[in-house]
Amino acid sequence: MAKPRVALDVEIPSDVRYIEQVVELAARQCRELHLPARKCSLNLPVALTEALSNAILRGNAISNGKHVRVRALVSDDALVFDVLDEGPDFDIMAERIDPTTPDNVMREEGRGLFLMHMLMDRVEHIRSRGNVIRLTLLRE
Amino acid sequence: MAKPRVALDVEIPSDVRYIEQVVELAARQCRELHLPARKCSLNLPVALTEALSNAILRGNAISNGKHVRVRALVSDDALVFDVLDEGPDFDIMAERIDPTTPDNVMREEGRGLFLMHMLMDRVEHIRSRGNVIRLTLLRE
Amino acid sequence: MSFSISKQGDVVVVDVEGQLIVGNRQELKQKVLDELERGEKKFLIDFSQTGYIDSSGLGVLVSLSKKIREQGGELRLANLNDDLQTLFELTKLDTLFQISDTRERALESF
Amino acid sequence: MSFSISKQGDVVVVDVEGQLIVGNRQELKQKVLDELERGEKKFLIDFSQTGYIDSSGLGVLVSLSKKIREQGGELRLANLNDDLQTLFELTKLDTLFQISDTRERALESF
Ligand SMILES: Nc1ncnc2c1ncn2[C@@H]1O[C@H](COP(=O)(O)OP(=O)(O)O)[C@@H](O)[C@H]1O
Ligand SMILES: Nc1ncnc2c1ncn2[C@@H]1O[C@H](COP(=O)(O)OP(=O)(O)O)[C@@H](O)[C@H]1O
Repeated sequence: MAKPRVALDVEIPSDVRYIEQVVELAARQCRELHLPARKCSLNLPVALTEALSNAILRGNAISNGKHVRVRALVSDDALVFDVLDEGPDFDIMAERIDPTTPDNVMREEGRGLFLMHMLMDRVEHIRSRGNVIRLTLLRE
Repeated sequence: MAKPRVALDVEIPSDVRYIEQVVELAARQCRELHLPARKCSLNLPVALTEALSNAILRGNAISNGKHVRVRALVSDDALVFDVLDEGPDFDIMAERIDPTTPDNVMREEGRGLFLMHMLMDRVEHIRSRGNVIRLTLLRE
Repeated sequence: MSFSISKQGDVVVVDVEGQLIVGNRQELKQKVLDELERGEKKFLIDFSQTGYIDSSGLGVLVSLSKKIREQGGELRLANLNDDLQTLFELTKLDTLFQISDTRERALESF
Repeated sequence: MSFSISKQGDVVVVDVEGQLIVGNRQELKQKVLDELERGEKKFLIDFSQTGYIDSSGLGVLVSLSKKIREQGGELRLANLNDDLQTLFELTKLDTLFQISDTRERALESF
């Protein structure tokens, strides 16, 4: 198997208004690698938007001077996006709720981690200098 | 004076279809730093598009696996964009023609370096591992 | 990425053009709340020109539906494409909202 | 970012929505050349919905104007905003093209 190669590497300020363009770059990458159309139009854009907004709003807490980085890695069987923030550790398992229960469905928040897990083939949390959320989309 | 800080750092494949989104990220940066509207809507988008397309088409010659990187540096008095390719050296002075002469105005190519110089406050070519085109926009 | 508001009979129709996401959801919220404050009661959000919606966009829809109901009004949605339909099903929000296939059917349903 | 083509009398009108740049200029070129091949002679490109144009976009306009003239046709431009007007002046392309303030005036000028 070939070594995974970096296909995209973007660092932006902690401001949610940059998200849409970064996601559009990633979606283009997804289309050019000929992943299924649905994964490029829905799964990736929504999951990556969630990871980016959590990194900006939760991880970096919108701090001036802190950055968020997205790196795409392409391998033979998958497209992997790492979203890096500069924030404190958190427990991705504990934070994830089920927003579909009758109690939760009326809540205005708490659907981000859930959607990432539903829309991606794999979601991992790696603790490094900050948090790394690794989103994996299989080519299949 | 404060140390210049990296405000944006984007690495893309050698494919011109990524240019527009990268330029939109840069233009957003320009607007958020409150540079004059005209510089953010015309000067920066056009000059950066020229530098990126030269980096992709001329520098990297659209090679698969080669990347182009854009880095924005913000200082007290300027916004600086470095566009890095992985291509061979070239002579930015010698390559620049005057596309406005009666002979040249009908040509279909050769307006890129000219527009960069007209639209930016400063254009520099630095030879590093590849070419670095440094575009400077004063805040004024 | 923009929201255009028009009036069809006594229904306020909002077209969401582009994405409804964390970067712009406040704008949609404010526009609808302004109309609600003006006394409007019937709202239709049309997604025929929408790309994708993130969790904060979905959150704004939930929030608006509550606020509109509190004022005795109604919020309906129309024209979810397959991608958006999937999102509403995954989150079970399809059980919370009245969703129509077309704008016409949504307008008739009030 | 898209190009829409319509016909007003015997003039082919092309609206450039978004940017005209290296990533999409071939699409504009091909659309206009297709119409030229079909025998159309009068062309108007309307920039009222255009953001910016890069050197390769300008190059395509020059190329099209030559090709249309070779077939005995004419290319006119309309609705350059201040930014675009500046670009045409910097490159002296304002001397090469016939440019009108409005679509109506451009249509009358043929
Ligand atoms: N990058 C992150 N850094 C720190 N905390 C995070 C991060 N991502 C998620 N969290 C935590 O997980 C919680 C749940 O996230 P999510 O499901 O996206 O819902 P929401 O962001 O709407 O609260 C957040 O409220 C936050 O406490
Ligand atoms: N990054 C680069 N790497 C190598 N050559 C370059 C680069 N940028 C510009 N050039 C050279 O300079 C020439 C003039 O560039 P430009 O003025 O942008 O016009 P055009 O790209 O339309 O030819 C190019 O044709 C190319 O030979």
